[in-house]
Amino acid sequence: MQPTSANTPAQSPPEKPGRWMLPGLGLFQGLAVTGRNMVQSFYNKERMTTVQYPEERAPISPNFRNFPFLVYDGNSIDNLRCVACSICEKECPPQCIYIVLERDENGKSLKRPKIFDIDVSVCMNCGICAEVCPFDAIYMDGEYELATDDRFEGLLFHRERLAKSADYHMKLRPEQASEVIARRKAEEEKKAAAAAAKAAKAKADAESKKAAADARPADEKGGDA
Amino acid sequence: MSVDATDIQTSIRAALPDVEIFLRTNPGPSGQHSLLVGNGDLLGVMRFVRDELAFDFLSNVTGIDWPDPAKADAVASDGALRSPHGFLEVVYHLFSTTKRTGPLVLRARTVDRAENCTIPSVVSVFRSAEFQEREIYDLFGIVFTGHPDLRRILMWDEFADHPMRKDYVAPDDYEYEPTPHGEVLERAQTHYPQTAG
Amino acid sequence: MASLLILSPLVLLAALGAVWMARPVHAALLLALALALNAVLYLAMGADFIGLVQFAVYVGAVAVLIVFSLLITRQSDETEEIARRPKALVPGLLCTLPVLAVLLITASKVPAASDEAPALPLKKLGEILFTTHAPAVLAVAVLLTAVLIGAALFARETKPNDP
Amino acid sequence: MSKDNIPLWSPEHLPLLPQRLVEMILANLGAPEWLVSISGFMVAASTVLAVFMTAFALLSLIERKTLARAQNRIGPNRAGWFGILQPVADGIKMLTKEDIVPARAVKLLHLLAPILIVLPAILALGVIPYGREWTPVPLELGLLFFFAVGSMTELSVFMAGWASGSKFPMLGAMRAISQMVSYELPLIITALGVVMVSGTLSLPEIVQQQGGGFWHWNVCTPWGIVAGLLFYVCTIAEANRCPFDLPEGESEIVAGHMTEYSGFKYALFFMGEYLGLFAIAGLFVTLFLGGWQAPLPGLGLVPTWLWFFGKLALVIFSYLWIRATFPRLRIDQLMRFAWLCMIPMALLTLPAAAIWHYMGRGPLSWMVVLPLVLVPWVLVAVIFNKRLAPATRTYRFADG
Amino acid sequence: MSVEYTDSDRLLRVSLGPQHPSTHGVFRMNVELDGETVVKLKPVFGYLHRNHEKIAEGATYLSSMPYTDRLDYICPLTNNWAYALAVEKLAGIEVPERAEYMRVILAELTRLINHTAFMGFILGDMGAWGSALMYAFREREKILDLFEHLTGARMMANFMRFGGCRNDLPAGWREQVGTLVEGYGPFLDEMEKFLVGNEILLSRSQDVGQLPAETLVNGGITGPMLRAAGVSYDIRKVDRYGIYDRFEFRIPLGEKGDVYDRIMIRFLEMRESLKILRQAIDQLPEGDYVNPKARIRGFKPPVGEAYGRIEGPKGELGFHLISDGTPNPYRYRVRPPSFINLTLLEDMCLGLDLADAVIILGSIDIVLGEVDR
Repeated sequence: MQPTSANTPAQSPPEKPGRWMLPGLGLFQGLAVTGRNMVQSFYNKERMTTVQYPEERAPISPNFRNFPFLVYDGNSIDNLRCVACSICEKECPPQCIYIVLERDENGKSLKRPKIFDIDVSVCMNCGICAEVCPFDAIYMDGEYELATDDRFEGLLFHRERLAKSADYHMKLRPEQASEVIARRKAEEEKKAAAAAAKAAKAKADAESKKAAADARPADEKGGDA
Repeated sequence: MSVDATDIQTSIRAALPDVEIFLRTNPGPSGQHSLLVGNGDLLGVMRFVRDELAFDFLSNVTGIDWPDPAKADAVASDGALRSPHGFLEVVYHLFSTTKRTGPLVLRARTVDRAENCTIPSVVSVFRSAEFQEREIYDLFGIVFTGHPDLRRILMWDEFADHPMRKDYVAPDDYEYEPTPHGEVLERAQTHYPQTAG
Repeated sequence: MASLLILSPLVLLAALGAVWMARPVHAALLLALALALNAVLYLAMGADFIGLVQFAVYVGAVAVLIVFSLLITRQSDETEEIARRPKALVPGLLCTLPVLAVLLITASKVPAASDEAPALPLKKLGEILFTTHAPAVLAVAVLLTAVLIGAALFARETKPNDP
Repeated sequence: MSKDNIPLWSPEHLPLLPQRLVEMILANLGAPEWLVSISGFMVAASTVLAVFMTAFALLSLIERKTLARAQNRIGPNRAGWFGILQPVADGIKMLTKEDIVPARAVKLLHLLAPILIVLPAILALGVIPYGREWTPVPLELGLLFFFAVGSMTELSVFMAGWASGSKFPMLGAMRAISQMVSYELPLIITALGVVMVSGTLSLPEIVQQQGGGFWHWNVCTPWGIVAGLLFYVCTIAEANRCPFDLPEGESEIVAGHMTEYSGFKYALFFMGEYLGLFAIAGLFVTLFLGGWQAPLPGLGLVPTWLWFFGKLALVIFSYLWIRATFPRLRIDQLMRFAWLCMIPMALLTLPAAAIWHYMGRGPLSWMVVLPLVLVPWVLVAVIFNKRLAPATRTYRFADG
Repeated sequence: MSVEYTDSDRLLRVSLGPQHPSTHGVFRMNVELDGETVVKLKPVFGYLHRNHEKIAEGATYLSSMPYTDRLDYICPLTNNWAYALAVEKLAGIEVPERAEYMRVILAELTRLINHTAFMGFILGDMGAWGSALMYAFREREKILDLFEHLTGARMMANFMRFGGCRNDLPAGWREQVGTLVEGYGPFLDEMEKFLVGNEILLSRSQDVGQLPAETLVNGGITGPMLRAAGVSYDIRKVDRYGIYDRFEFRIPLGEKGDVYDRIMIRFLEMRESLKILRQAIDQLPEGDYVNPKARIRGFKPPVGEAYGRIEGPKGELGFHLISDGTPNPYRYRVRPPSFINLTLLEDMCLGLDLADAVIILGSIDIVLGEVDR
């Protein structure tokens, strides 16, 4: 289909098409604009947007994301939510997370990260780790004053530096945190209910087996424990 | 709106009698089938497509490296396996600004990946290919015969290798990173022994 | 008298430097210095108007145009310039000596310069210029405009493939 | 003017105070006559220098703050109370910055150029009458001295451009010289108008004749309006300020002839530029805005030099305002504007001034001269607009 | 008009960039000047080349989404949308209504940012350094705050996912966009008073860098530069991708295609974007913001090839993806509008002044992240 260029000669932006303008007029319009800005920058808050940084601070929006942080329930660091499944290490685009799973002496995993490093000089705070983490263990922080003079160790955040409490998360992003807490509580109940149901079923089998065992007590001593 | 590759192929065959042009169906849901054109009549097809079929806008020229041809035929195949060894390929996406028709996809392949990987340059028909062909020459190593000014465009002139090829080995003189892991860690440790262990 | 003794050797030195320098830009700048010192000489003798006009016209305009033309044209290399200099010394002297002689003879005939220069107020100078010497001023004006137009035409032709 | 019967502390003679104090002290100490006059001159010169150095420091701060305000920023306010110490900070920075001289540079000329840019500016400042009593050097040929010294800056710009040895300064020097040469013509021609009307070259005399209220100023005469406007535009071009700041068009040739300078030499260039700005703006105020004359006759109380510096501040504020607004002209447009529009218009003001003078300067002469001056402007506006000045365009819209 | 010079030693070889105030990033032009007129102009790229396509081949589809923010870092959201569109075409994923509306709103806001910043840059190149740029950036800050409120980052949004967006609109965001759009009209009028009639700008930008429409189309020029020469080719109207066919807006067309037309076309496009934004905000439906069936982890598109493109603020931004069924793309090609719009840079600058060459480069509106990839 041919482009239906309507060819409606709309008026050129501000004034009638090709209006004859006194040569100097455009220059004075420009001067008028700068003049108005010069005068209004003294009283019009709309125009004067600069903020004197160290004294005043511009408010950051609620879901501003800077570097990630690990969430731990309660108040001690050792009940981190993170189980060192290292999904985030695989998904992280610049590969700046480094996790080593903690194993006890005979090699059984303790579902806890012994080392959890994030190289903050490489991280581009894209938020993919927080998105893919199935255990709500890692979220994006809002703190942005992190300047250090040490280029290597200063920018390598270890587990202690990264871990922050759940109520810090609640304070930082109320609706996201409350939603996470609600979801986790729901999962707890579901798990508890499932456990209870399993326990009940196990008890029910035990009784039925016991009943069966009572039914034939004579022929076998053991009976299940 | 999208273009029906088959009738384009028939119209090209009608106009240019002994042209090597084969339909390549695209298994994916996008439905953008392509036409593989022999190197010999690439320029003829391009000129025909531009002048008669009004595809006056060559939007995109992509270089692809196919070390094993099976993968290439999986992506755009007509069933028969065409070439026994790996090759380099260039895909052209053409559009028509007057008829507003969708991408006509043409493909051109080099003979092999080592010595004679040359494809005739279409700059004489479409000026928009000039920089894109230079980039493909720079990153893939396809020599475009007839290009007015074939030099490296992104890498510096003394750079020897072609980085976008699949068998390209990146130099490993990384600046030391505090959290190297995986093969990055091993390579970093070969450079910085004190960090090993 | 003291200023004459200090300034005139400086003017001579600057003029010699302007002639002797190999690099054209140095020569041009030394020429400008010579003209400036000449203007200072006039001022020292009390002829303010002539001194300032000399400074404005020569240093302000002539020297700048010479230097500007140097800036635009591509300098040829100085080496063969230096090579030619000693050979040029003999013909140079041959030309300057008679002129110098004439200069000295006329200077000796002139009566001892009286101390104060004839004070000529500016207004009278203006009147004389435009009453008694009016035709001369008009002739010079016509000549200057003709030269200006000629220069403009010359400049136009050298620009290649002009529409 | 006998010095003894004028009270020492009168506001009118405040600027002369240091000079008269030194002379009085030395005379009491019985120093020889030539020593007293020499030291008097030295102190007078240093007061002028002190005044304009502080003005230069203030202007560098005020320029940045006004530009900032025009761009909705606040401008420097960290150094000192409201950024007052910013010029001091800049000065120290300039002094401590390393002074890099490029290898291919001609050392002597490279060093001489900044000095020869500041020199004429200071000489020119000595000639301008700042107050009824205060003219540092009341020369009888003041205006001619001003232009003679002013025309030397082109030479130093060339030295800076050529001696730096690299390409951008060369381009910058070419542009600067061609611009200054072609804008000096209309500058001098319009100044001639004032000289013709006031009959003298001495600046205090010119200001004297513009006394008694602003309607006596040269700008409020039919030919004066046009000459004043042209002179104002030429001052912008002469001081290399926006929209004529081609020589250091930073978006094209980095910093023009100043590219290869750093450290204190770079500061000298800026000092030369700003002092040149004060000098040329001062001349504009002297010739057209009635120098130190009060706008209304009855204002005898206010010291006259306050009027001069007030008008100077207004003119320089207008430069800053223009700098915040206008883009830059291209070099050939600049040349065409100078030769095709400025010089013919400037030449036209001379006959207009003559007719105005010989028709008795009354309302009759107004009616004769005004059309004579304004008609060519209208003609140029119409011609320029039709042929050269482009109009805004219409744009069609397509839906498909 | 070609200018040949026999004695080449009269020419002044100048290299503009990579450190140069007006090359919009690390871009270098080797220019040969005869006096002020440009005789030869060879652009040099590669200073910001980080081989984004090789990184994408080694990474999964999702993890190269944040890298697309860094292609044309002035309009990250349109880059995201182009990539998401290409992947959706590759894998055949539908996008729910609400997500389509959110994408249109974000794309038009990005177009506003880009064209407003362009006004500041072009005046900076012409010499009015600072004023127009600061007004433009003052308005740009308001839009960036909206992005930060929605996506979490001012510029590096990383907001589109395959099949929709990353999260839903926070409360009150829609009203804030409404107020912004209302306030933008008066700002544009003030900007026009500053730009349109200004004689110096008119004389500097008219009849500069003008090429006939056929050469532009043949040279692969797209976006406002093409429409300034009168060719009515806007991919929002041609491909009708997303839901652009539901909105009523027009395409401004110039007639000469010089720098002045390019500036004015971008102005008129901003007014059209405001029209689209008003309609999109009114019709924004409720519903889920992402296709529930879309997978974030372990996303493996079927074998195949796809070329998806959108009308970015700088021109046609396209992604050519080839998938071999594994989570990593086999070939990931970006069709960068800034890079290809530079093809005809030399043809536009020949015979003009150095000052014009700087403005012509400014009028092409390149961003080096996209040129060098």
